[in-house]
Parts: sequence; C-alpha cells; structure tokens
Amino acid sequence: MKIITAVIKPFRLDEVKEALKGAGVAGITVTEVQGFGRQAGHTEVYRGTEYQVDFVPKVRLELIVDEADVDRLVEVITNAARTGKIGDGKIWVTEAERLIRIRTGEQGHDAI
Amino acid sequence: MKIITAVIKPFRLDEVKEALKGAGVAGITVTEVQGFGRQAGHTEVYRGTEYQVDFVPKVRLELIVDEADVDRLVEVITNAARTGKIGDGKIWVTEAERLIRIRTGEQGHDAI
Amino acid sequence: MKIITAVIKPFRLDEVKEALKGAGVAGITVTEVQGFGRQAGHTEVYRGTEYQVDFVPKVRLELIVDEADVDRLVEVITNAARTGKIGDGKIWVTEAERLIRIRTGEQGHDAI
Amino acid sequence: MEGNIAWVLISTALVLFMTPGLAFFYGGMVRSKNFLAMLMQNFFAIGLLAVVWTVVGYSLAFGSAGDGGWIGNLDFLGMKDVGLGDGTVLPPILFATFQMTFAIITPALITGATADRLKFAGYAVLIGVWSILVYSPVAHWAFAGGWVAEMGALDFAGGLVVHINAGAAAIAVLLVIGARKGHGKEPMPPHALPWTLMGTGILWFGWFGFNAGSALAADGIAAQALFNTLVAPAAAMLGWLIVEKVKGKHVTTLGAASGAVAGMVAITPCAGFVGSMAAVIIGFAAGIICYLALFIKEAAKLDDALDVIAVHLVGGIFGSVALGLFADASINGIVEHEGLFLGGGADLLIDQIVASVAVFAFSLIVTYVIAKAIDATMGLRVDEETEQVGLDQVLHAETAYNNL
Amino acid sequence: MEGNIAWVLISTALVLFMTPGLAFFYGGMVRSKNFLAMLMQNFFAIGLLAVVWTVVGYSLAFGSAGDGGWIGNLDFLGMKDVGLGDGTVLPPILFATFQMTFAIITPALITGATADRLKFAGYAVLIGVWSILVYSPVAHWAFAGGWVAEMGALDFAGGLVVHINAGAAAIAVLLVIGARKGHGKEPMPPHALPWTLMGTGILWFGWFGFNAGSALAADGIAAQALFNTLVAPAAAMLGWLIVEKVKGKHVTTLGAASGAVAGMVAITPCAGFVGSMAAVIIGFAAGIICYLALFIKEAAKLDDALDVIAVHLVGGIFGSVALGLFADASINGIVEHEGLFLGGGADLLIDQIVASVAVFAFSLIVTYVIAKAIDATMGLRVDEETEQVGLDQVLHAETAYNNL
Amino acid sequence: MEGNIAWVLISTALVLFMTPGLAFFYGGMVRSKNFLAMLMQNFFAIGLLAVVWTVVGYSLAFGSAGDGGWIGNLDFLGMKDVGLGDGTVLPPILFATFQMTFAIITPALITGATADRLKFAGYAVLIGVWSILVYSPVAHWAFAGGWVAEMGALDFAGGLVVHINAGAAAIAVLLVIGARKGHGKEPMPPHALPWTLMGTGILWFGWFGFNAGSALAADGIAAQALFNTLVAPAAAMLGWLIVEKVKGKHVTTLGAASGAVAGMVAITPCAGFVGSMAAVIIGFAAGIICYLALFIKEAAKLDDALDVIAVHLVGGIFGSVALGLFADASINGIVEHEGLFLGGGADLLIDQIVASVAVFAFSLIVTYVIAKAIDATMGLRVDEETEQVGLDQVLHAETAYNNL
Ligand SMILES: Nc1ncnc2c1ncn2[C@@H]1O[C@H](COP(=O)(O)OP(=O)(O)O)[C@@H](O)[C@H]1O
Ligand SMILES: Nc1ncnc2c1ncn2[C@@H]1O[C@H](COP(=O)(O)OP(=O)(O)O)[C@@H](O)[C@H]1O
Ligand SMILES: Nc1ncnc2c1ncn2[C@@H]1O[C@H](COP(=O)(O)OP(=O)(O)O)[C@@H](O)[C@H]1O
Repeated sequence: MKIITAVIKPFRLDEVKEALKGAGVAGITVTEVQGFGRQAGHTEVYRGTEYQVDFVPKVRLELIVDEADVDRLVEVITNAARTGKIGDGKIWVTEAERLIRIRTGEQGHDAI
Repeated sequence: MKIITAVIKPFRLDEVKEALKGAGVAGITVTEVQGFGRQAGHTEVYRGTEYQVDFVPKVRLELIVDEADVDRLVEVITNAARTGKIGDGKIWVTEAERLIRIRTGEQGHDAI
Repeated sequence: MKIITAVIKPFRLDEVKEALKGAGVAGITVTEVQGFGRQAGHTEVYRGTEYQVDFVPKVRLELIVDEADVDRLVEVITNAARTGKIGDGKIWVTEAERLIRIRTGEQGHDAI
Repeated sequence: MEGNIAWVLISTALVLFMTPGLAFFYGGMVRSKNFLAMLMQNFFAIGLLAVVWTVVGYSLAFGSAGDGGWIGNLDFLGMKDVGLGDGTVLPPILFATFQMTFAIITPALITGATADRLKFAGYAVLIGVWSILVYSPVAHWAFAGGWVAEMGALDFAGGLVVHINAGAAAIAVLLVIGARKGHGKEPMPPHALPWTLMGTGILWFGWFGFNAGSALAADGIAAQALFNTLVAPAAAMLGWLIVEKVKGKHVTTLGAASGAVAGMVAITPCAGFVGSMAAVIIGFAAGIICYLALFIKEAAKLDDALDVIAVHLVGGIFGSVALGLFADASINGIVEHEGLFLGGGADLLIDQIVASVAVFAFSLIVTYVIAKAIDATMGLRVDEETEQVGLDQVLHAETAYNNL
Repeated sequence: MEGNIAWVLISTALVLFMTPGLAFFYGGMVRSKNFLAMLMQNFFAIGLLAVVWTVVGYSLAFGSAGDGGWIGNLDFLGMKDVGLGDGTVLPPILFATFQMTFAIITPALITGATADRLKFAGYAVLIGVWSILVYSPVAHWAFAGGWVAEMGALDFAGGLVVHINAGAAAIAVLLVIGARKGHGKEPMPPHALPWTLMGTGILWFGWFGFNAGSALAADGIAAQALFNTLVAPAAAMLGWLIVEKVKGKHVTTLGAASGAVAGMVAITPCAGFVGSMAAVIIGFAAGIICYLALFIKEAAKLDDALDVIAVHLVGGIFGSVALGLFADASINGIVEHEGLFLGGGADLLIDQIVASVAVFAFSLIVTYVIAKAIDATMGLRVDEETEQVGLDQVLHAETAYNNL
Repeated sequence: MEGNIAWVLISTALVLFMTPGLAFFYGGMVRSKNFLAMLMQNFFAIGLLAVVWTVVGYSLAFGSAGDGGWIGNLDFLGMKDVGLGDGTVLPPILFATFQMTFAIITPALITGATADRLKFAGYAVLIGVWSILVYSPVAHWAFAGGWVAEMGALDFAGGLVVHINAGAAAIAVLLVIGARKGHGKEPMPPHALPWTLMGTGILWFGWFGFNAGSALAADGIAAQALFNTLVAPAAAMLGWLIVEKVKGKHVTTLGAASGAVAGMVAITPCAGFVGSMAAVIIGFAAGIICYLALFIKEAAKLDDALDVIAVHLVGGIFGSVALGLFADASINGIVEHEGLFLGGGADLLIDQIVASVAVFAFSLIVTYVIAKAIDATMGLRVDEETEQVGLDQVLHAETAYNNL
C-alpha cells in the first residue's frame, strides 16, 4: 500500500474531496497546515509597522491506497486542486508497510 | 525504526495515551485532524438550509518506535482506541530511515 | 527524494525557518501539534483541582528534499532548533517515492 | 426633566453599542478569512457616519421639522444652534446624538447582505452618500414630521426608517454586486457562532435603548416599549424555533438568535404603541414569518449572505403593517386611529402600507443608482482572487486568528 | 419619579444582559463540543421564560402581594391590568419587566451544574414548569410580601429567591441525571477561559442593575447597593485568590472570576441593607467560603460541573445569613431588627436561617419531583453517544468553531 | 436629583465595565500564551483597587477637597462618614464609587505597555502602592480642588489624572523592566484581533459614562460630553485611517480601533468643556497625532508593547493642551478663561501645559522609584523561560484555548 500526501490550497478542498469521492476513495485524513514555498507570503500591518508573513494557510491530505490506484488518484487530485497559480501545492507518495482498521482488526487492502 | 501513525476518535485519546505510557512508549506527537471515511459525516443546519459535513474530528498520533515493538504497540493502540463502532480509525506503519534527537544529537534507537 | 520531519519547540520556528531559507530550502509544510515525551507536561489548576497536562505544544515541519541535502539540512535544523533543554524535539527521515508539483505536473527533483 | 435626560443619555450609549454588537452578530457567520473585514465595515460606519451626521446629515433630517415635507434644511449644519437646552427640555444636542446612533447602524445593517465581497473604499463612499441621499430624507419623512408622519403613519423607533430602509438598500446593492463566488455550490457555514450569540446579546441589550429610548422620556410609554422589546423577541425566538423543529429535526442556536433579532425588528415600529399581549403576538408571528421569508432570497436569486431581506426587510414590513392592526391609544395618546383589531378601522393600516411601500421604493431606487455609479467608477466589489484569499488579508493586511 | 423610572428602565436592561453574560461565563468552561448547547440553554431561557412570565408567572408571583401567603393569584394573567402608571409611581409594567429578568436568569443558573448532558426538550419543559411551580411561589414569599417577608426575613435582590432557589434546584436535577461520562476519570478543562472572563465582565456590569436596581429608585440606597456590588465581589476575588495561593501555588484567572461571582452572589441579599465595610467583610469571607465549598460536590458525589452549589447555593446561604449579622437600619429604614453584629440581637439572623432552609427544602423537593417526572417520560439526559460526540452536533446540528 | 443620581449610577456601572473592555482590547493583541495573564492583570485591578480605594485611596484623594493642596486627609478611611445623602445631593457614597472606577482603570492602562513579561506578584504590589502614592495625590490635585484645579487648569474626566498619569507611569515601568525577549527581531502579531475589537466596542460604550458621567448630572453638559465622546473618537478613527492609508497601502481594523481609542483619550479632558465642531477637530487631530506618535517608542528604545505612550500619554497631553485652545464658556460656565482659539488668551493654555508637565513628571519619578524598589526586592519581571513558555501556563497554570 501507498500513502499519498497532498498539500493544497484550502479553498480547493471541497473540490478535491468530491473528486476523490467520485474516484471511489473511501477515506482521507485532513490537516490544517501552514505552507512556506515559492508562493510569496504576504505583508501584514501592525500599527504602522509592516511585517512579512511567510506562511500561507494550506490543507494537507493523507490517503492510504492500493498501489494500483496511486497514479489515477494523483491525477484526480492534481486536476481538482490545480488553479494554475503559484502555490497550488505538492503531492508525494510514500510506502505504507502495514495498515490496520482499528474497529475490526482487518489488515492491508481490506483495511483501506 | 518504524513510524506508527494512528488516526483515532478524539475522546479515546486519553485512554490511548495512558495505554501507550503503560506500554513504555517515551514519545508521541499528536495532531488534530479531520477524517473522511465510512463513518458518515453529519448534517448541519444553517437558517433553514441543511448541508452535509463530511469531515469528522479525529486525532492523529505518530510514534517512532523500534521495529521490535511495532506489533505490540499496534495491539495496544487498537485495544485502547476501539469502541467497535464505525469510525474507530486506522493505524499504519512506515519505515523511518533515521531519527535524531535535537537536544543531544543522538541517533537511531537512542533517540527514541 | 527524502522527507525530513522535525518536531520542534514553537518559539524556535522562526529561527528554524530563517535558517532553512538561508540553506536554500524552497518549501516547508508546518503543522501545530502536541507532543508527549520526556519533557514533563505541566500542572493546570481548575477551581482547586490540579490536573496533569501531558501534552506540550510543538511544531511539526515537513520538507521534501533531495537525498543529497538531507545531512546538511538535518544539521541546519538541529542547530537552529536546539536550546539544549529537554523537549527540543526530534528529526526523522523517510523515503518519498514520488513528488509532483500540482501546478505544473513536474515530478521528482524538479517538483521540490 | 433630569430623569428623561438620564434615560436618553444612557439610551444613546446603548444604541451606539449595538453597532459593535451587529459587527459580531454578522462576523460570527462569515468565514474566518472575512471576519475582520466585517468588523471593519461596521466599526468604520461609526467613524464615518458620526462625522457625516454632525456636518450635514442631522440638518437634512431634522431641519424644518414638522413641515410635512421631503427633506430638512441646512439650518443645523455642523450642529450649529444645536444647543444644550435650558434644563426644561431635552437638550437638542442630546436628541441629535440619540438620532446619530440610528443613522450609524442603519447603513451598517446592509453589510450582512453583502458579506465577503465588498471593496472597502467603495463601501465607504456608499454608506457616506447613502446616509445623505437616502437616510436623512427618510428620517425626515417619518421621524421629523415629514410627509409620512403628516399622512398619519407611525414609526415608533424605525420600522420604516431603519429596517425597511436598510432592507431595500440591501436588495439594491445585491443587484449591483451579484453573488459570492461559490454561492450555492459550496457550503459556507458560520465560522464561529459564539460571536454571533455574543452579538445577539449585545443587540438585545442595546435595543432597549433603541426602542424604549425612542419615548424620549422616562415614562410609562418607555416602560411599555421596554416590556415589548423583551417579550416580542422572546416570542419570536419561540416562533422561529418551532418552525425550525417542524421543518427539520433540530432547533439551532443560530435559529434562536435569528428569531430573537427578527422579533426585535418587528417590534421596533410598534414598541411604544401596542399593549403587552399584542407584543407577544407580533413577536411570535414575526419569528414564523421571517423564517419563512428565508426562501425569498432563493426565489429572487439574490445572494443575501446573512439574510438581511428575511430579517430586516420582511421583519420591518411586518412590524410596520402589524402596527396598523394593533396600535392602541390607551398605551400612547399619539395614536389617533387605533389598529384594525382594536376597532380603529383600516385608516392606520393603509397609512402604514403606503409608508412601507414608499420607503421601500425610494430606498431601492436611490440606492441602486448610488451603488451602480460607485461600481462603474471606483468599483464596489473585490476581484476574484481577493475573494478566494479573503478580504482580511488583502484589504486590511490582517488575519483574525494567529496561532503560529 | 422620572429619575427612578430611568434607573429601573436601565436596570432592567442590565439584568437581561446578564443571561447572555451567564451563557458565556459557563460556555467558556465546557468542552468545545458542548459550547453552543450551553449558549442555547441560556438564550432559550430568555425566549421561553419571558413568555411564561407574561402569561402566568408574574401573576402567580405578584398577585395578591402583601398577603403573607404562599402564592399569588391570577389577577395579572397575560399582564392584564398591569398598566403604565400615572407618572407618580413606578409604572407597574416596568416593575413586572424588571422582575421578569430575575425570573429568566434564575433557572438559567442551573445549567452550570448540568452542563454537557441535558436533553434540550427535557430542559425546556423543566425550566418552564419550574418557573411556575418553584420560582413564582418563592418570589411571592420573599419579594411580594408573602410569608417569608411577613415573618421578617429580608432579601434585597435575591439571595433566597434567586441563588438558594437555583442552587437547591441544581442539586435536585443532579440527583436525577447523574454524572457526566468520564467524570472523575478524565480531566475536562475549560475549552476557552476568555469567554468565561468576558461573561464575568458582563455579569458584574449587569449585577449593578440586579442589586442597585432592586432599590426601585435612584436614591441613596441604590447608591450604597451599587458600592456594595462593586466592593464585595472585589474583596471576594481577593479572598478566593488568597486561599488558592495558599492551597496551591497559583492564582488563576478562573479563580479571579469565580471569586468575583461568589462575591456578587453573597452580596445580593445584603446589597441595600449593609454598610460599606460590612460589604468588604461579607465579600472577602464569601470568596474564602465558596472556595472551600468546592469540596462539597465531591463529598456529596454530585457532578456539579461548573460549581453551582459552591458558588450560588453556598454563596446565597452565606449572604442571606450574613445579613442577619450585618443588617444596618442606618442604611435602609426597612430594616427593623438590625444584625447581630450591630447589636440587633438574633431575631433577624433566625429569620434568615429559617427562610434559607425553607427555600432550600421547597426548591429541592419540588424540583426533584419535576425532574424525575420529566426524566421518566420524555427523558432529561442525552444518550451516551450524544454525550461523546457532543451536544452541539447532535442536538443542534451546529459546530461552534469551523475552520475548514 | 433622582435623575442625576440615576445617571451617575449607570455611569459608574459603565466605567467599571471599561476595565474588562480594556482587558480584551489589550488581550487580543498579545500572543495567545499570554492572553489570560493580560486578562488577569486587568480583572485583578478591580479586585485589589476597589478595596484599596475603599480603605484609604478615596480619603487620600478627596479628603480636604478644595484645599488647593497636594493630598487629601484620612477623614474618609474605610468610607467612614461617606453617607447616602439626604436626597437633595448626589449621595456621597455614589460619588466615591464613581471615582473608584477611575482609580481602578488608570493603573490597569499600564498593562498594555508591559505586556508579556510582568511578574504577577510584583504587578499586584505595584498597582496597589501606585494607587496610593501616585493616583490619589494626582486625583486630589485635579479632581478634588487641589493645586492644579486652584491654579485654573481643567480636566473634565481625566486627561491629566488618568491618561497622562498612566502614560508616564508606563514609561517608568518600562525603564525598569526592559523589552520583551525577541523584541525587534521576531514579529509578535496580535493573536486574535476580534477580541480587541470587542474590547473597543465595550470601551467606547463605557466611555460615555466616563466622560458624560463626569458632569455628575443629567444635564446639557452631560449631553454635550456624550456627543463629544461619540464624535471625537469617530473623527479620530478617520484621521488615523487616513494617515495609515497614506503611509502604507492598507487601512486596518486595528487602526480603526486604535484611532477611536486615541480620540476617546484626547476628548476626555475636554468632553464637557468644548463645542461640537471643536470635538470633531480635536478628535481628527488626535487620530493623526497619536498615529505619528507611534514612532516615539522606537526613538526612545522603549518596548511599549501595545502603545500606551502613543495612545494614552500623547493622546492625554494633546487633549489637555487642546482644551487650552477650545475651552468654551458657553458650553460650561465653569470655564473662566476660554481657549486661545475662542479669544480667551493663553491663560488656560499655559495652565494646561503646566499641569500636564507636573503630572507627567510626578508620575514618572514616583513610579520609577516604586517599580525599581519592587524589582530589586521581589522582582517585577518574569524569567526568560517563563517568557518563552508563556505567562498563562507558568504564572496561572491555565491555557487560554484547549482543543484536545
Ligand atoms: N519541498 C517541500 N517540502 C514540503 N512542503 C513543500 C515543499 N515545497 C512546497 N511545499 C508545500 O507546498 C506549498 C506550495 O508550494 P509553493 O512553492 O508555494 O508553490 P507551488 O505549489 O506552485 O510549487 C507550500 O506552501 C508548502 O506547504
Ligand atoms: N484510506 C484512508 N486513508 C487515510 N485515512 C483514512 C483512510 N480511511 C480512513 N481513514 C481515516 O480513518 C477514519 C475512520 O475511518 P472510517 O472509514 O470512517 O471508519 P473505520 O475506522 O471504522 O474504518 C477516517 O475519518 C479517516 O480519518
Ligand atoms: N518516539 C517518538 N515518536 C514521535 N514523537 C516523539 C517521540 N519522542 C518524542 N517525540 C516528540 O518530540 C517531542 C520532544 O521529545 P521529548 O522526549 O520531550 O524531549 P527531547 O526532545 O529532549 O527528547 C515530544 O513532545 C514529541 O512531540
């Protein structure tokens, strides 16, 4: 099994979630995060002083999927998350050695 | 070394933490997350309009452990987190190639 | 490519971020987390009752980097995050099999 | 007289406090990226409109009071000759200040409809001009012995001048700026209802000054208005929650808050003119009617973000018309024709309807022209990217909540 | 008279504002999943009880005032004949409204004890019935010249009627519904104390209306009551924090807030009857005593979630009894027997104790019967899953904070 | 008289409500780890200073009133002989309570400068001693017919006694405790501006009692003061935002709030002494001047965390001096020498400057000595680790927001 991790723009979350649902994904874990990257942060003002805020709000998705689904789902996420503007985010894939469903104890593919 | 990641129901966090302490675990990193899965979300109402909230609050735990402890700890988490109802969550295991303790620079097993 | 994950003290975040910028890092994803570890939690008081809070606020950083940069960056983070007091946190390294930039579809090294 | 002055002094403070209350009532309902922008619009309304009112608005509204006409004059520009009184009358400067607080909150009500997409500069010009071209005339009509008052229509504390006026203006602005991006597609749940409930508490508290203060005296009429301002919103809350329960499965805190505010709106024109049980009935009905009026925005395809139409426009119309049914000369001697249900015939009812229609039409048309002109020149709506990122960051270079 | 009317008008608004204040005082202490439910219970109390009071409660409490009896009559149903007055007296409708705000907040106080587990429908019935069967009678006894007043016991602003009454009711309901799941095992820390502090500020502000407004006149007694309502809670804050520091290592913001509220409670029955230094002493002692009373809930194995027993019941009893020690005829001519410490003997002290016990027992028993009946029929407590998931989501289909 | 009493009763409540308002105004601007500590400092100020004022402060300030001297006497210790009045005068106990609320908020203002690093115990001693050694004398000088008043300087509601006094004290304490760790290196953005805006709303609301209540009567002067307290802050908000826009690209909500508060401060000494357009001008200028005064703290290398110098000290000096330009005998007969711009010559202007300098110097020096003494003995600043972890956890064993 593989873990797909995606960091996307918050206002695309709904779209991405729906697309993944449509693609048959059964589970996602989502975290609010702050991203630093090429997308410039922004300036904030505090009583006449400007300061740079480097971090931009992002959303991090994590999905455990069968190896066979990885390419397809990466595609789905990419399409749904893309705005074409800088800061759209990244997707990365890692290996999950085991997966267990707590409720049933099912393992591996059955636990997805 | 292995990384055990577990997504559980928030109100089981205390129990799981105590169980892991009891099992000799020295460190855990915990994140508030939102989960989407088989457990249906719920309906919210906004001035006469209903809308579906797909995400359910969950807690994500991350533990770096010795390979030898993985099975035992997965068991511990499973037992402490299980309610038997849908949405109890998942546990997955990945490989950690290196681990460093910032304070001392210790590496690997010693850094756990 | 490798993923460096670091859990550090929140008030070192600025320093670590600046150090990583200085070291040429192009992207970081940051999450607020709660840590449990050797660093004792603290006692809180609620109307005459004391209770133990085991979790300590921490910040979790995630960077996807070229394998070649790992050692250097681990060093950079360690130096910037270290206070020498218990609770400085951990760094761990895992393998990323693929990396995709959503905006362009670039993959691997180019997507960092 | 001292007692009357004391009551109008504190009532003025109470009404001013309502605008921050409104800011939070609305602010809790928007998404967090637009929270500060909502607060800003409301607080800024105090800053700008207090000055506009001082310089010109009060004079245009209350100059040549009692002339049965359409607008005041310029006698009181810059509060000239608006003095401290001689101790036997309510100090004119106090009356002007009390009225100022109404002139401030009325355009601020519009911000609920236009949430999440107004350009700040355009908004500033909008409310400044609106205050002069719409608010002052309408206040003259109904509060300063203008044609509406002369015709015989009644408005105790602003059913016409405040709620219908602002509600119609909201529609006009909506017609110009259109819907939020994503409206109807993505849910846009309130980011933090506790702020909305806090705002509700402050609004209710302040509304005692709004309604009972409009008696301009510490007397029995003020007392009845106070009673009505407690009981009508309470009954409206029950009305709203009952429909909510019947139509869905839940009673919501936002429903409780919305119902209460609907009741406050509806009782506003009636507060010092109707008896105790009439207030209960008006409130209860308002809760139901305003709930049902939520569908209007969909029917009219207007993205009235926080339901200014259902609550203020419909609530204001209902209250103004209900006064034609329940007005009670035994409560207030000013009532010449009692309401229909009290055997006073349809005279007052007709006046109330005419006045409501007139204020609605006038505000709708003039506001539309103003909004259109601003939109065509300096722009009244932010661009798409600003809307996505959030107004707080782009317009005000601030973020409501900073954790890292 | 105008001045008196002005003061009671604004006092009424102040007391009404306390219920939202209480909502947030409590709401900050619960877990975030139950925050809205707590707000809802309190705001809904306004909605329901204003109507109940209007229709029947006021009449049952204040009908046949001065009869030395147990309950009022039905003369004022629906505020019949509760008029505007003739300008020489406080408008009867104003008095009824002022009293209404007390009838609203009293049952709302119970929600602190029962936090995190009440079924909304059961709660609604509970406070509605309670208002009629418990609040109105007790108000008649002490505020409307009923047997307690005739006996000679004093209650300036509600030590008996509000605090002992609500505190005893809280115990009764706790006996019926039991403890929260996980109580005693998992810590349930306040989810956001800033709301609690905001609530404290509002409560203190509103309490000036509660206590000094109970003079029903803008006079020296009101002034002394106002002073006492500032100083006693201040001294109570110090008392509480000192014990906290002695027993633990820290002084807490929740301690400051709790101490202040304890002082407000204790000074309530005494406010217009005791002198300045007596207020300091009563307050200071209340801070210490209410802190020490925190252990009662453990001893009694009652999961009094937000310490209604320690703060309202014990604070109310202490204040009511302390009046028997400090009542001062030079402050208020109504005081016939001065307090023990002022050389007035034990007469008043005994009356105060008898009255406290009577109110306690009556409220405890009748509330228990009501709560038991509701629990047996429609249910008064949510099921386990609802408790785990949180009341906000399950009962109200809402979430307090929405970030995604 | 009843009307006057009613107005001062409610004004007292309003001013007391300002301290919680201030707590949140400041609290929204600090980092979340120090939020509760900020709230605690402000709420505790109520607890401690109400008692100090009762026991000794009032007597030192208002004993031997009208003696043209430097300090009061001990006649009123423990509010001895501070009675309820006879119904023909403002009850002395009411006047003492009204003044108490000023004595409470003044030292609380300092907490904005010293945010994020004060030791609680040191702070408690600081404000207790300060209240006696600095506040009471200065109040005597200007409010109780002491030498400042006898000289001819005017201070309607506390430009000298409250704002210059607290502002100078803030500098003194800053000189002793130094800057926050990381000051100038890391940004320390406000953790939650909505709280600050809520605080602003409460402050504005309460300030009506502060300024218009200082008329001590419900009369035309109070009415003018009320008007001025609405319009000057409004104009100041505009002034501040205009400079902000000119110098940066954005208008901020914190700017709107800060500008408004600057206007409240500046109009405080003038409120019942100047006319309507003068208030607009004073307010507008204050908004600009206080914004520009933000640079002082950098020039002076003082880490004045939340800008007490720019807002309170500079605003207070500006307002006090502006009174020498705009004082208007037609508004208030107490004005003997009208302001320079009204043709009254420079007499008053000079008195105002002398008084401002005197209060500034006295407060600066005495406060410095007190702070230095505390710092040398029990310590006035927390250690480095406490500062990093946050005051809430270490000092108060609490956390503002608990999610897990
Ligand atoms: N090397 C990286 N490691 C971890 N997260 C990254 C990395 N690069 C980018 N990110 C995450 O992706 C987000 C978007 O990246 P950014 O460089 O701004 O633009 P783009 O997505 O167009 O490449 C960042 O805000 C950050 O959260
Ligand atoms: N494939 C998955 N990838 C990542 N997270 C998942 C996945 N499936 C489930 N989860 C997480 O586990 C939680 C529980 O899963 P769910 O399907 O609701 O019930 P169950 O735990 O009984 O299988 C989800 O809310 C989500 O956070
Ligand atoms: N085995 C572990 N797995 C995951 N996270 C850990 C582990 N050990 C420690 N951590 C994280 O690192 C933080 C610091 O660890 P701690 O043991 O307190 O001190 P130190 O960093 O000095 O070793 C913890 O709060 C936790 O977030």
